[in-house]
Amino acid sequence: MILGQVVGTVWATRKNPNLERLKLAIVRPHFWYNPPHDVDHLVAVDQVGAERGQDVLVCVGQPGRWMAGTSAAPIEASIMAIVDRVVMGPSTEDGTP
Amino acid sequence: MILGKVVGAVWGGKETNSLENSKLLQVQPVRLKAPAAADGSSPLEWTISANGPAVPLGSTMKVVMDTLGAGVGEYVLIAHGSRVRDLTVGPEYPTKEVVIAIVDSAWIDLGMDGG
Amino acid sequence: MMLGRVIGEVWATKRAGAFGHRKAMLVATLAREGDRLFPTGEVVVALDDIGAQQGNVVTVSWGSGARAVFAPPDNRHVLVDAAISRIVDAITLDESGRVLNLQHEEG
Amino acid sequence: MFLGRVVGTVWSTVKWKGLEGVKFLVVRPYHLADLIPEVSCPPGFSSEDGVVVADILGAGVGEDVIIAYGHSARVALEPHLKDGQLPSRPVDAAVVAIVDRYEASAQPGFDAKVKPGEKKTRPATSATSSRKKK
Repeated sequence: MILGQVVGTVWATRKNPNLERLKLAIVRPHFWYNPPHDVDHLVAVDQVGAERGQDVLVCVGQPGRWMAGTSAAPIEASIMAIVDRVVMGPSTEDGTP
Repeated sequence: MILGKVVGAVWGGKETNSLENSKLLQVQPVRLKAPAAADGSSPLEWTISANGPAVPLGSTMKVVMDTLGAGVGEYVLIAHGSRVRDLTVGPEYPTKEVVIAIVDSAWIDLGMDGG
Repeated sequence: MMLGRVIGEVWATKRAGAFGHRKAMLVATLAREGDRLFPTGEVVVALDDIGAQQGNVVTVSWGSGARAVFAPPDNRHVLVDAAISRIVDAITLDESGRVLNLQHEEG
Repeated sequence: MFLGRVVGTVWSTVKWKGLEGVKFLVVRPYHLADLIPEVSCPPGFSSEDGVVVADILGAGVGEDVIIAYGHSARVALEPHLKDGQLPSRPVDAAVVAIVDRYEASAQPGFDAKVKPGEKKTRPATSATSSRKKK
């Protein structure tokens, strides 16, 4: 999953029918995650009712389509969890964050 | 998909039999860049296959499998992925990038793209 | 599958899908040069079912591979795309059998 | 999936069968800085120059769109597919929605460089940038 923060919302009426009634959030990733496209933000379907400013976990691929009920839904990324707390250890000797 | 210009065909007698009778093209990815209009007039339309202006994008050339008979000098659209390969040339071919369209012309709005 | 190092932990109570009791760990993926492991800069969150600790070097499985860690791959209630599949104790570095031992710094 | 702006069109008559009726658009992906000027993105993200995407929704030049890659792109071109049915159009990127409006703003919150156990917050900036459709 991708750890990120909800920073915005997108409204669209002309869209694939399998996206009806789904909330689309703009997510700023907290880390680089080797995205399939070299883009520094994400649009994800919000499956758990995350609010702007909350840290979330974004899941890529089939799980989001399962949540939407059909593999025919063009959903590449979905918010699957709202993060309460992140604890990071001391950065190790090889400079990992 | 990636837009690219066919800059060569890659021939070879000795090859893995899963490449037999398949045509490999050397393609230079390009970025559409409208020529600066003298008066900065409205977006230009040009036939890209007539050597229209295109800025090479990145250094790495791609070698892709031709499926539509694209020739050197033509522009093509390349799609990537094993599923795309399976849907076009078939899973037995050792490639993940195939030509899915030969470009007739392309147009970019000078104002929109910020050059 | 990728090599990674556990660098943190993520708590998420409100979540879709059966994480169950499992923890979500922050993992920095690693590349290797000779006998040195170094971070690629990529950081992901992987679900952990085998008790990986802070600092452990692990393998991370993706997509359907991740779901296979928990249940049959077409299991539709495990909603994850990355999972820790092994805690790595050592890596054999070359044909002579030289081994890079990985002490697991506790949290 | 990500936000981008349609900046051009690519025409093609000789194309893979099954792609009739599919338009090809040149899309320039947005960067976080385009959406929220004062927010920086984590290191490592490079800038993608422009990508050609398939479209059946009829997005026009100048419109903001949401782009998806891979399987999501292929099912976007076949909205009538049933669950479990596999798409058959050989594309790897497509428009899944034409944006009416989006809103984005900087948020206080978690900062990547956090000392153990402590969650740092960034000062909130209230500037909200939003784009109405022209």
